[in-house]
Amino acid sequence: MEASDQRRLLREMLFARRFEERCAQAYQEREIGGFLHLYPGQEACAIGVLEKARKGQDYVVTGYRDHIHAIQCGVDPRAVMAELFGKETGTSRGRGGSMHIFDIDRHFMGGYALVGGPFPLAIGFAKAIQLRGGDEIAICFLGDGANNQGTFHETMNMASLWNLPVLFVCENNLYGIGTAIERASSEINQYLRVAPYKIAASQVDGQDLDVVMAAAETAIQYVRGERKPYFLELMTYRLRGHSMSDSGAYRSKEEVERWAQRDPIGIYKRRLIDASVIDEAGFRSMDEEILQDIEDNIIRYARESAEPRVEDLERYVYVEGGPKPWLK
Amino acid sequence: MEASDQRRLLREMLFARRFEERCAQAYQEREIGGFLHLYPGQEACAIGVLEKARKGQDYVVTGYRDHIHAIQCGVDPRAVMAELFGKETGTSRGRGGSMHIFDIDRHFMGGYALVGGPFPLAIGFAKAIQLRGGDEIAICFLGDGANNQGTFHETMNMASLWNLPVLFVCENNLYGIGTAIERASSEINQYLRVAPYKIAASQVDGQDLDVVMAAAETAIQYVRGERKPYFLELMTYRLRGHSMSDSGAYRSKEEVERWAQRDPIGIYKRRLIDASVIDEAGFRSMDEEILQDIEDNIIRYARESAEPRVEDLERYVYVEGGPKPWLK
Amino acid sequence: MAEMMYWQAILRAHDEELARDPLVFAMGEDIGVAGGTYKATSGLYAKYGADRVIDTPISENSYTGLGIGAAMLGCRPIVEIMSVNFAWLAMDQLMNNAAKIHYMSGGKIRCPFVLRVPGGTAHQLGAQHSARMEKVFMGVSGLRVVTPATPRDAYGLLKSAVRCDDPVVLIEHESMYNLKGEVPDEEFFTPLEGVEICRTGKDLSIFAYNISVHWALQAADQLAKEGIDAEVIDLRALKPLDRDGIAASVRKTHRAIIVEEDEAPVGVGSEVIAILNEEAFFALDAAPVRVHARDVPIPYNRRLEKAAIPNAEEVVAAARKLLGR
Amino acid sequence: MAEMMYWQAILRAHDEELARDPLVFAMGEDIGVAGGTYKATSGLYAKYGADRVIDTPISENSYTGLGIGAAMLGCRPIVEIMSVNFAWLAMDQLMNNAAKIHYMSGGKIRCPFVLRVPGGTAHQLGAQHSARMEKVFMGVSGLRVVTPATPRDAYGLLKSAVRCDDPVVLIEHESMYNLKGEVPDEEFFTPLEGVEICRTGKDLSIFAYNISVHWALQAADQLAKEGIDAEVIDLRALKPLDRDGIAASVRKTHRAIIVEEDEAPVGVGSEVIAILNEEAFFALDAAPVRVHARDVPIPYNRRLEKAAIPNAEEVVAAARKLLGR
Ligand SMILES: Cc1ncc(C[n+]2csc(CCOP(=O)(O)OP(=O)(O)O)c2C)c(N)n1
Ligand SMILES: Cc1ncc(C[n+]2csc(CCOP(=O)(O)OP(=O)(O)O)c2C)c(N)n1
Ligand SMILES: [Mg+2]
Ligand SMILES: [Mg+2]
Repeated sequence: MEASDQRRLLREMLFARRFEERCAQAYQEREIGGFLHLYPGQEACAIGVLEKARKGQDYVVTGYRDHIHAIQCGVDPRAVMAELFGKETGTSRGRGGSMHIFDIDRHFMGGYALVGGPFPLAIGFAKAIQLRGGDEIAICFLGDGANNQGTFHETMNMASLWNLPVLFVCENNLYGIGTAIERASSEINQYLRVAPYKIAASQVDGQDLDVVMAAAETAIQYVRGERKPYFLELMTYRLRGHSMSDSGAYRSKEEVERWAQRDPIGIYKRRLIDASVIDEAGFRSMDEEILQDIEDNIIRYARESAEPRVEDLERYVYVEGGPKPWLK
Repeated sequence: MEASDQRRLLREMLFARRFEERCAQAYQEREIGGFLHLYPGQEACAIGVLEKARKGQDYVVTGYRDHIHAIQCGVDPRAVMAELFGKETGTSRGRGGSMHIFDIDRHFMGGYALVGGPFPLAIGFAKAIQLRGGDEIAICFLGDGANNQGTFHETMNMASLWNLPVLFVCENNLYGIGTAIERASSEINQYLRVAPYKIAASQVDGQDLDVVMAAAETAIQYVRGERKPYFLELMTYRLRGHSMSDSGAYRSKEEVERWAQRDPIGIYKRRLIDASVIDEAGFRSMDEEILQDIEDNIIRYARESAEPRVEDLERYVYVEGGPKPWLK
Repeated sequence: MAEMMYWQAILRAHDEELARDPLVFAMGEDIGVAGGTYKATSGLYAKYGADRVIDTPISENSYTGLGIGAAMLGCRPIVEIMSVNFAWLAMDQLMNNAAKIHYMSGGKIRCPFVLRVPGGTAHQLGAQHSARMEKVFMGVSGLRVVTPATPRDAYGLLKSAVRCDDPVVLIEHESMYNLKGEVPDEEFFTPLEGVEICRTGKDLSIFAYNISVHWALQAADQLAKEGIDAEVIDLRALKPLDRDGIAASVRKTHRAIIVEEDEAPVGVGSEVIAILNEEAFFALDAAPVRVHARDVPIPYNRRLEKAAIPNAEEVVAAARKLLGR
Repeated sequence: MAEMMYWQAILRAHDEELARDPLVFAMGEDIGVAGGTYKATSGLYAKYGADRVIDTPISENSYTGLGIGAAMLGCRPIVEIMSVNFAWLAMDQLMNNAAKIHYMSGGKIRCPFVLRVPGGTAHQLGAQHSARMEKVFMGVSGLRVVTPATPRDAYGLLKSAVRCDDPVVLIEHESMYNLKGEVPDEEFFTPLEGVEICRTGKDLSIFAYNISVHWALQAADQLAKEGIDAEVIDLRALKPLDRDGIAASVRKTHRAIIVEEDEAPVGVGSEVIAILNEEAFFALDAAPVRVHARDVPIPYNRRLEKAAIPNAEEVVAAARKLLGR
């Protein structure tokens, strides 16, 4: 891989981290409301997988922890932040909020609040692709907890039966809110759960960007080429609480500390420094640039954008000006 | 096994067959209404498994094809038939019908119409047993099609997580209504589908009563002793339509013919004849007795029983005279 | 103009739409090889193939969700759930996703998804197979809900639903698939909004939908013999409900009966009464009357079942009483 | 008499019932080790152990069904679904099984199952986390539905629900868990039937339930300052609904407002209006008025969200208009 690409990827991870941290601050300052689920610790997952996808072509869907997935699909971070600020310039015109980023132009098909809800949608995208005959694929990112939902089972079965081109990425961060995986799943290795559906599957370290990219490349090539589903489990960890209200009491400081040692940004940064692709100073200035960009462009844009008009409250329940063939 | 037990078992299977055939006739004569799902061809499943259960103690639940399971739990066949006739003397006072036989005294916890619905109930029974501390078990009989429902997955996971004493019996008759198993399940061997839940499982011939009994004995012993779930798949076939309205167009005559060769009653009868436990004449007179019994005792009882009173239409929505602690 | 059965009208709409647009597909349990429980998709599997006429596993929530996802990318899925009772399993995808995606994406994602489902009480199918769930679908913002009462509308509403850019739930009726009626030979579309006046009258308005339209019409015939001139209105589109159309009739007749196959609480009847109170209270000469099912899970026994569900005679009796006869 | 918060009242009821009866158990996502999203089960895991205070996988339909099955054998499960929106996933077990088992077994099987679920719109949680679903639960025969508006009732209704032999759905509210109120020190039980008159008055009746009771009471205070004497009625038991209690108030006041946090169609408001029409039509001096949410999926933006949901001021305005002031 080119050094410039490596630097770009490091920058994308760092941007993701800073973006999310800035969201947390805005939440505390009440510029963002609702539920806010942040991504720090898991950056290598979305960034690694989507690096190997065809951005803007493949269709991507995920849960409520969706900012970074959207941004990695090419969604304008300013529109994401504006959405969090509830503004008309937001990806969902301020109607969606953090859990519901959408960008049909970038083929980012949304964040969803109900655990397990995106599974069936993902095979719906794959079905549409299949009917249209293109070579895109659908990619569904979800957590470990989602795999206990009935939709997991039903979806895997149909994906396999009908050879649907869909990549399931399980970001296994070992918890569903405060419930540890071994207390919720009779099989903790999630990739083993798809064996009966005869879906190809693998499990890799989700903290190492290079490992994720390699696994994603294999997986995506398989789905795109074979037109069949694949299940990729990425072992990861969220370094912050589940959402902004999280006592943290369900896991030990030591455990969090141990995983902080495996921070994906730290791992990748060290690798690039060792390979002389970047140095500490370069990293610091990259960071400063990012922080500046977030503040000057993103936050400012979100803050200065207009709110939706209350008069528009009832728009978008139904499609405006949709076809009424009976009037012809 | 004692010859008398063998004869009894043969009689139970034959009774089951004749009972169901008589139901079909009563349906055609409009003495029975609604949906009617009959059991011919699958007799060795319910009869073999329940022979090894503690009848009246273990809790049994199943789907809509429930007459024989109920009867094998010790439910009075007259009350079952009366239920089908919609009579007040029926197991459910004529409110339930064919799909909803209940007998709490015999621990027959019901037939249910929604495919997959009984899975969670079964682990609920097991949970109750666990809390009370007895050594009963729960037994859930369902079809192959039911395993595609989300409740299958959710239930297996919890059964395993919490070591619930439940035996799942999958009567795999290769079809869900008119859809062949390979068109609905990505894995046609149903017992392989529970591997990720770490549930012990096996698959045996469901047409051979001795095979079923042996497998059931192992399975029940396991569940009762280990206080853990077990999944037993019985390969079987229904010789009649799914319900009384079934064109049969989805399967070939040859296929049905082939399975008719493996009729569980035929297999067992031949075995008993070979072992000189019974002879043709004995079998014929057994059959005649059964037919007579069904006509004279069961049909007559059902026919002569009173219908529910229309004035009682609104009874049983809520428990009558239930506790109202706020009145104290 | 040909006479055809309700199921044939549904089949014809499927066939025309499948032939027209390669992104239309049909999906449900036993709809393909077996041709559908009520034959409404028979022959389509052979004609359009397994990719577009799809037999599903028994996985209501997820194949509904699959349809919703495909609709978001511009497909026009027609998903059948075999009986409305099973739709309880699919409510998550339907209510949390289909009904909300357009709104919560700020209008940026469309979901032209069609759900067909037979509802209602048929012939002794018991409590778990006799649900009438119109009120559930029409209670939540975001869906459109229509209820064809005739072969004509079974055809015309399905055609309109497939072309509509919003999610549409079509509630058919298990007891109506063999109902016969005239259906025009040329292609046409039934409006997804507005009431349909089935019979004009001046003495009272009888509001009905789905199967109860037939009870209302029978009742009106009987009432006519007694010199009572009833207007019969098929609500047809339950969501959005045509407030003006409802009020207009009662401004003329001053009296209203609503006939619903469902148990009364928070049902179509209560909503029509609320609308009449809001729109035409002082036009009401008497309290509007609900003719409705008894508030019980539907019993198996035939007599009890019959007693639980309303019928034309109850409508006639209610009308007589309302008019003081 | 101690002052405590709504969540503390729920916790106390749990604790007492768990201590009393070994067949009572609590179950839900994150209710055990984590103590519950709103602390309503905090400390119980340590006290009663993992077998009776059960953290579940994210499998709403099946753990609801597990509770129902256990109830059929005499257990008294208290199942929590973390948010009413997720209850769409559990409707199959709830509606097809819990609501119908007693009836379809001819009264032979009991199902003393309790579901606790916070409903309502809280603080910008968006369309998939703001459902108000009272109408869904109360529309189907077989369940009991109650809505505690105060810590007192949060305690007393849960106590009664656990003792009740029928399935009971308790709809709490995400925005009320920190609400404070007096709760008697001695054990008591709130009726699962009948309305509660929160404030007597003679000029109009304001019907409310759950969080809208507080809007109604605030409105009544404001109206009192303007010389309007409002009666405020907490419907509290939505199923079965107290027809007599509802009618009695309006026979006295002749005017009615119903305040519901939900969108109007086929909702509590429409049902109360239908009941008033049926029971007290000629006692009505004016059309009853619904104060309700706008018919939209709830938007995230704070201003839009506020505009979508009713409040005390809207009740005041409606009352003024109703009384011609
Ligand atoms: C159907 C449903 N049930 C419960 C919840 C509440 N909830 C939100 S996130 C979550 C945990 C999900 O865990 P996981 O899938 O592992 O994702 P993670 O948050 O760890 O990324 C739960 C239970 C929900 N949003 N939807
Ligand atoms: C939730 C639900 N979906 C669909 C149906 C319609 N249905 C009734 S039986 C059946 C097939 C079930 O097949 P299987 O589980 O193999 O049982 P079998 O009838 O073969 O014994 C279907 C789809 C139903 N009753 N419930
Ligand atoms: Mg997780
Ligand atoms: Mg089968």
